[in-house]
Amino acid sequence: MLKQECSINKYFVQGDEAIAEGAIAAGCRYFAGYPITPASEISETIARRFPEVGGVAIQMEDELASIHSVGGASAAGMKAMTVSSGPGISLKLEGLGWGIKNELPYVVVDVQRAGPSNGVATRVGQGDLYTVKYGSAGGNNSIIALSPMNVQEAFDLTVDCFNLSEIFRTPVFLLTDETVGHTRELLVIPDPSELKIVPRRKPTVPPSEFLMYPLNAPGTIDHPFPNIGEGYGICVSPYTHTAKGYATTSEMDQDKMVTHLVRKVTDHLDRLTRVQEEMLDDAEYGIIAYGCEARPAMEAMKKARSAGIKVGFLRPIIIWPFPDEPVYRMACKVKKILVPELNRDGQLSREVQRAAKGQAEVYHLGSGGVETHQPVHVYDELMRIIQGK
Amino acid sequence: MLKQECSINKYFVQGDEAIAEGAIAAGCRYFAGYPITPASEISETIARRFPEVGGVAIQMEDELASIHSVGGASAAGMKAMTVSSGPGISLKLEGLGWGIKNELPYVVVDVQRAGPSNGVATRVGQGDLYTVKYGSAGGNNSIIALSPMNVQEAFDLTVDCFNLSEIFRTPVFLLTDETVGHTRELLVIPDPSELKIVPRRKPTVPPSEFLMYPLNAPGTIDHPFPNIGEGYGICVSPYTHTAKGYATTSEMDQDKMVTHLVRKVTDHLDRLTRVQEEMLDDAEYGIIAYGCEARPAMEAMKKARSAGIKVGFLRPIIIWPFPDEPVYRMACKVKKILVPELNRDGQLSREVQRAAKGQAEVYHLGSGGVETHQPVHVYDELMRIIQGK
Amino acid sequence: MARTELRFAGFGGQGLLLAGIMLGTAATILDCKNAAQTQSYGTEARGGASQCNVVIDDEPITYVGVVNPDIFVCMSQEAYDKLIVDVRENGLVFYDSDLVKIKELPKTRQIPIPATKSAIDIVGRKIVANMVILGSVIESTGILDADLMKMCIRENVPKGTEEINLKAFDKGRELYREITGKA
Amino acid sequence: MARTELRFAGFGGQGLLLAGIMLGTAATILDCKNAAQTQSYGTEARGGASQCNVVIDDEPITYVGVVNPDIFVCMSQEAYDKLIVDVRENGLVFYDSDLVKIKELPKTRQIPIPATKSAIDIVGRKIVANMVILGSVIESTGILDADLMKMCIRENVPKGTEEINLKAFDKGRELYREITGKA
Amino acid sequence: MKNQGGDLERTIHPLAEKYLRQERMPHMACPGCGIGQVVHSTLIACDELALTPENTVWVQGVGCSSRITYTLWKGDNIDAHHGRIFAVATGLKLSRPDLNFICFTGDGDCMSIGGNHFLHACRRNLDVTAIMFNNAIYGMTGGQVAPTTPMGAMTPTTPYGNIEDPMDSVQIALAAGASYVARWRSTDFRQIVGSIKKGIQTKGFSFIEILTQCPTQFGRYVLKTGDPIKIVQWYKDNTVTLKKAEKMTPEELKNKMLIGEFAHRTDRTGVVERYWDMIRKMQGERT
Amino acid sequence: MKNQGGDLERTIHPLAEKYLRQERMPHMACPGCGIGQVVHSTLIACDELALTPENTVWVQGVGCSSRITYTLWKGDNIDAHHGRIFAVATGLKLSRPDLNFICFTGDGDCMSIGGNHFLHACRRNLDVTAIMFNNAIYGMTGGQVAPTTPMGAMTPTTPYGNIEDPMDSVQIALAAGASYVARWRSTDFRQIVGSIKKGIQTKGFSFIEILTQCPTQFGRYVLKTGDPIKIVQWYKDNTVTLKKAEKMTPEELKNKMLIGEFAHRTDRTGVVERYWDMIRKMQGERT
Amino acid sequence: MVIHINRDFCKGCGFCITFCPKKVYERSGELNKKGYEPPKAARTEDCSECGMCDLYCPEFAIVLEKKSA
Amino acid sequence: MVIHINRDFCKGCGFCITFCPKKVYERSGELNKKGYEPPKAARTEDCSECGMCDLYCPEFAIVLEKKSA
Ligand SMILES: Cc1ncc(C[n+]2csc(CCOP(=O)(O)OP(=O)(O)O)c2C)c(N)n1
Ligand SMILES: Cc1ncc(C[n+]2csc(CCOP(=O)(O)OP(=O)(O)O)c2C)c(N)n1
Ligand code: SF4
Ligand code: SF4
Ligand code: SF4
Ligand code: SF4
Repeated sequence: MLKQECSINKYFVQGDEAIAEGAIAAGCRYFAGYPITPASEISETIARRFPEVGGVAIQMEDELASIHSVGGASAAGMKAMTVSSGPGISLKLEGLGWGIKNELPYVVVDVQRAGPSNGVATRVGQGDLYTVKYGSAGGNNSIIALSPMNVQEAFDLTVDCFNLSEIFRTPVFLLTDETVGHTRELLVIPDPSELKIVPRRKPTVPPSEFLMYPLNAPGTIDHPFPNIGEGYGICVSPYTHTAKGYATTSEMDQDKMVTHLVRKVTDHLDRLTRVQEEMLDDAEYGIIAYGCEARPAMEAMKKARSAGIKVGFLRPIIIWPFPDEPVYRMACKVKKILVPELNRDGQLSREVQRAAKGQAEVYHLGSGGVETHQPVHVYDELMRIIQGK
Repeated sequence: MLKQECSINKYFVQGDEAIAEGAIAAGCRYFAGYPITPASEISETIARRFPEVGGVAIQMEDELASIHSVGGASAAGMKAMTVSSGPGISLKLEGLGWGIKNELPYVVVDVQRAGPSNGVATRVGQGDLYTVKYGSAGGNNSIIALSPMNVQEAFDLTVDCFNLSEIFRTPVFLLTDETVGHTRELLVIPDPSELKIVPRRKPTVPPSEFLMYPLNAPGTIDHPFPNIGEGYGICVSPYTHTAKGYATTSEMDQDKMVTHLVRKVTDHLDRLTRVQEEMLDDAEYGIIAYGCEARPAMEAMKKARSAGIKVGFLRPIIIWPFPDEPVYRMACKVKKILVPELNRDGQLSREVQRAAKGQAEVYHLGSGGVETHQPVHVYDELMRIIQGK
Repeated sequence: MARTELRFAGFGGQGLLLAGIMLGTAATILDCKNAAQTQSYGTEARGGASQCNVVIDDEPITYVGVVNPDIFVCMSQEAYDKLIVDVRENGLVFYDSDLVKIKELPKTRQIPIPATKSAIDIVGRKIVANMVILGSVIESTGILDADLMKMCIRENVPKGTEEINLKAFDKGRELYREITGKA
Repeated sequence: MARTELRFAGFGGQGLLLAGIMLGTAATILDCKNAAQTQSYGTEARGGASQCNVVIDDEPITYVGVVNPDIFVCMSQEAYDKLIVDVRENGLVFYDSDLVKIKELPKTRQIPIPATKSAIDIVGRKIVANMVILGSVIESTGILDADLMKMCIRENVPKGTEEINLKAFDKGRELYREITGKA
Repeated sequence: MKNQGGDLERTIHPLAEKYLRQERMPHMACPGCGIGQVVHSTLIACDELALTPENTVWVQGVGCSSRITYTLWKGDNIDAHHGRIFAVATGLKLSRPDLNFICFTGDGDCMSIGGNHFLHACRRNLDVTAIMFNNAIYGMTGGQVAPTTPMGAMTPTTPYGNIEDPMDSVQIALAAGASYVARWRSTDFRQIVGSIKKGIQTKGFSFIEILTQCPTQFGRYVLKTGDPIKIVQWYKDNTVTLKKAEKMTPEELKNKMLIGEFAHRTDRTGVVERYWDMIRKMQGERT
Repeated sequence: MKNQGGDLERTIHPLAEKYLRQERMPHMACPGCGIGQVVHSTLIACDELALTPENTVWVQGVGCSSRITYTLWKGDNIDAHHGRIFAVATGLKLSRPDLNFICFTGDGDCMSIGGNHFLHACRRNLDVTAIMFNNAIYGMTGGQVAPTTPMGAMTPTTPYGNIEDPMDSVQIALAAGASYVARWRSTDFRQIVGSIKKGIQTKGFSFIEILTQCPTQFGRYVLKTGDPIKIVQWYKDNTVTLKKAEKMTPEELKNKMLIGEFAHRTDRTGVVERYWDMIRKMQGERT
Repeated sequence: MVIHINRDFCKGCGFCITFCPKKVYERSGELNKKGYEPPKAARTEDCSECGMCDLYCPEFAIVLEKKSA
Repeated sequence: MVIHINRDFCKGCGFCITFCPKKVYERSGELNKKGYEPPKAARTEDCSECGMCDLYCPEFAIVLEKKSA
């Protein structure tokens, strides 16, 4: 990051650096990573900045270790984060399950690159939409994922990720991509007093009255997580647990636990729906895109509008839980929806197709990545589907 | 497996044992595993049987190692398999990406148990539907997955998995579950002469004319995979490759490669659609289920039919690629579709919802697993949705 | 024969799982019936509760689970206390009379079989109590011909233990006849 | 100022990335414009082709990519050969005249700047060639006030190298004026 | 002298009362399993050091040892995924350097799936006390071969005999840089207590391997006996103390397992101290 | 004597012509990187043993070494995911015991993410030849700290100095049971050729660590110079042969890296031979 | 020494019987609820208070109470 | 000895110049297409045929041709 004296709190930095700063602003004080392009700049920024703010940053032996150490740190009371991309994200999925099941608040950043496998390691892709939600085996999850489209959002949404992770007591993803991560733009870091930061909830009742997991009221959020070493006897494990955290194999206990995990999210969709909607009022056609693809998509929309075609745009900012409602509303309004995205198997478009419930035709505009779509590509495809070719 | 003298080729065995025998019958001669409930019985059966048939069975240090060693064996010309469950499946996803990208034929068995995390390790769940398809980061995949509902199918579909993996040159999943894996039923092993076995395709052209990857004709199947040590100079790597297998970072090459990977499957849906359909002709309501849940679902259908209610049933046998067409056809016919499954986040029902395109209302009947649904549960829920309560 | 559901329950180590597997094996392979056997794996490394379910039917079996057994074979108090409620009306309960104290249940026939004790008495090996109680079940229910069952036992027990297992099995049949007075 | 797209291309190690970042930094932080900088990361560990793109606009920038640059700064033959086709009609090309042989291009203004040679001549350090050529760009285009740019350079180069960098920058401005005859 | 029978069945052991959650007792181990014995020795060590459930956390992996010790401890219990115990412990200890962490792991957990984290915990000299239960087999999953299983042993996954050499985890710990390294049998009660105390007091990684009898799996498959007493005897017959070993020939030592204290370094700190020293230094510099 | 200039620019090196794919040349290493030198020595060893592209497979991990060697070899090239090289090699070698496998890995690939597979390849004594390029840093990803980076070194992820002790991979290989273990500098050409030849000829796991100069990352960040010649000199100054070390005091040896041949066991076979022996025995028994 | 045996915790491993140097314990012939056979302390008068039985018992089932206490 | 230098392969590391015991090589002052400076073999007559330059060159850029050949 370049030094700035002339202009306080303004930085011309990469998305990756903004994420690191967002984490610091959100109170993150434990970081474990393993180098991988294009996420390494986050680790490097944090390695430099954390000791200044009293945080612990460690490069672990691999991704399995990083995410589990972050889980450990979270259980020990720290706000914690890990980052990766591509194969490194695959390697974090096992550990993620431990975080989900134990309701550990922490943040995982996925700077998506072109896959599968190592793919084109240095270049952009969008192939992890389902990976972050469903990759950790066993399902029954409550994944929340946010996706920024520019540097400022990379900062802002990182802060939000931490806040949501505390409120919902669950790992939260920042699902970004190489383009956002590596682009340099202006970042304005707000004054700490302007930032809403959700601290770790601590129990207000004595240990004897405290239950680790609010399984008797499934879907409860804002449930406290006690500090270790204070007599609460916290219980964290890989096993299906009772409200106390004891291992159980009963069908009823399992169902209670997973119902809670799922309902934590589904009961609070009001707090977990965030989309950007543009020019939908009179739209006859729609574009839906997220992350780096949102920007050429919006450019295409503008171009179509100036050609007199009524095109609207929707961008999931909180992408998991998926904004079923807004997408359905859009589908009811428009005839056709174009979904540009950087994969060839159509991930976002599958979700849109599901949420649209047949109300509009959904078209996938794919690419293997490496570059984002150019606005003209999106525009041309839009014209093609409008003309029904 | 109990010895049988009185009755040749008939065995009263677990689904897990049937899978092991299916692998042997299909020509699998390399196996690498890591113990995990409820898949260990497959490893144990194979450990006993492989040396008898000249196969290599090894217990590796972990799941990462098992799947990568299976990938290595596949590249070396062997039909190969690995098995796991729960967190072990999460750990295999990284390696899976290497298999997908390099078009390595091998089989991965997922004996699903109740998750997330270790969950109830010894008991059934169905939480990995999306994990097997999307878990490996990067997308652009061509995952094929088959799901048996009884012991005989566990054998038969394992053979099919191997055949499909050779035809499509890709890792194929047998997506089964603890109930199928641990239930003992009659297994009849057909005579080898009755089994159709697809051998590894070998090139018929000299090395100078051979291309490792058929990227110039995206979607090509039945492409040969040369032996190592025979002068073909085979090239396998984590990087996006050209047709020769050389690493490349060009946008065009990346797009060519992933387009091929995706089209391998989407161009051949005729060969990859396999469903069981029951009493759909006059059906007004439908049930869709897979794996162990199919059996109580069918029982519920029978009960409804005998109560005079026109209920039909559909079961994806090849579950990836998802049978969009048959499900859409069913949706066009019936008013409501019930989807019983052993998770609380609604995985199969999401897919059904997507494929139904709003033509029928889709209802999720979830549970955390441990036990399958009882027929009466499915029946009662069916009545409830029919009556619109 | 219509669908019959059996449940064997007790401690790990009593061989009830093996008894269920034998039954299923004999039914399918020797008697050309359909059968499905399932079991519940406990969490405790060893020794805890053990349960084995078998469904036998002339028709193909759709649902393999046992919800309300027709026949309940019970060899521990814990299992009895927990599982007796599930037994179908007019179901049949075989219990090890030295290990289990039963409750009054008007609509259920409960047959005491001193399986463990008899096993010790007859062949000096507690471990064949499973064959004793299996003998009683076979004798009583007619789900399977006893000779077929014996053929299956002979084939499937460890070499050298055939005779004591068969002896135990026959003892069970005898006990059933004695106890129920069906000689 | 309308959206302006710049592309800097050459070898790794020539400092073109830094030049682009400086430009973006100055534009956004000192000049309150909008700017976005992107780069292409090569595969070769080091030394290979290097490219840096900058978009500057008074309006908020939606699309950050550069497809057809208005200004193309080119410091290697490879980059020239590969990327010259992308330059927008009537675009401006600044090339290091000792490293790049240009083609005739009627609709493009191509300005030779002996950046590397001048850097060696003036301060004896090839490494500041980036500042020379940046000086020329700033001088020619008016996308940014040269003094703001210099303020930014002073702030952002390693301590102790401020003077040589600024000297190189000024040399670039001078060269531009000399070459184009704008004195 | 009274022999208490039925009337005092609920008698509570004083150490268990002090440190263990009564509602989690009796624990889940099989009859005669050595894990309970080592838990006992651990509690003696805690008692002698006057540790409390507040200043000490139990950390587990996955396997019998972990399943048995998890939520026994009255204080905090953090049970990691299989093999990830030292990764989790790294996060715990770096976050809370003021607490003691006692880690219970199995030979498979530590040396098979967890081998890499173990290596790096040793290298970083992470300041926790690790107790590895080596039963030379996979107990919890049903007796499959472990990287510590003797050559030739028959297990469900090596039905024709194990063809791999066992790993010597003590040697690995030494090579990778652990500060304290010892190996005992589960019935070496006083030695174990001593080692655990030293382990807790030593700054850096302490690795204590316990050869633990497993009647259910190792006994059944490898030694062909389920009798815990015979298995304890087998360990007595097949182990040699470091001291005795000095006077034995390589021939005599063949197939013997060495027990004793292999390293006790006090000259090296680890990553936890060094990190927080760095932070303190930097924070000091800034104020 | 002629000094060929422009006219013979396309001169092809005879070893490269014999073994390397010309269309993949020049390789991708940075100027002065040691990897190219070791590839050169490897080819000499192959040549002296008369290996062919048909009977020898190159296997790689992920990192500079792998990126540079992948598809250079005229024969088969199997490049594994980062860290998984020995897992992949296990599948390859067990499937094709008749072929030679030369594995190129980096210090991060082998000792960080791949540490566990490395441990178990040593333990199983897997019959492949492993060449580990130790540049003491993460080259490909931009110079981050590696488990082999010296204490105190500044890297992008240790901007205030590395606080972790480096891992001695030779010691790990020895403790875990590799048959052949050696360490050299990339400029010890004849020794490397000798070790690779022994490695290929030794049944069991052969581990050859090469201290490889990396001007771009290790040079830049740790030694603060990008000059390959200075870095080669630094390695000459900071290494001591095993022989010389015998006569040196611990004080003199401090911070020196030992080079030489550490183990050459011929008394132990490995998992590959043993497995196929078992199969042959069983197949024999059946016929 | 008073020897308390927690019959419900005992798993009948027999360690106390075998490893008590004074042979204080012997088999009881009775099973507990879980089907295990706890020992009986048949010869407490021979007890030398070495505490071995307590240490050996994996189940915390043997509680020794010093007479003085 | 004939010394061939593959100018396009050379990356200008300077190993040949430094490590040739006979100082046969020196800087050429010319850059190749990639911007690297290959050496020139200025004093081939001093060459002792030790082959060090070949071994040291990481790029297979130096090809030595024995005179006899
Ligand atoms: C990722 C993963 N793989 C496999 C398992 C299954 N598993 C549970 S415990 C265990 C090994 C147990 O061996 P060990 O660590 O030696 O402990 P023990 O049970 O013998 O005490 C395995 C393989 C798992 N829980 N998670
Ligand atoms: C799973 C995974 N994590 C991280 C990376 C990124 N990565 C590529 S190479 C590398 C390390 C390189 O270090 P080393 O193995 O020492 O090789 P070098 O490049 O230094 O030769 C890393 C972390 C990756 N490709 N895959
Ligand atoms: S299986 Fe073995 S290690 Fe596990 S509890 Fe039982 S005896 Fe102990
Ligand atoms: S970064 Fe280092 S190791 Fe990698 S190619 Fe360059 S010099 Fe060699
Ligand atoms: S040592 Fe303990 S568990 Fe074993 S028999 Fe004696 S009292 Fe029972
Ligand atoms: S050693 Fe090779 S690469 Fe280096 S300067 Fe000499 S010829 Fe060029």
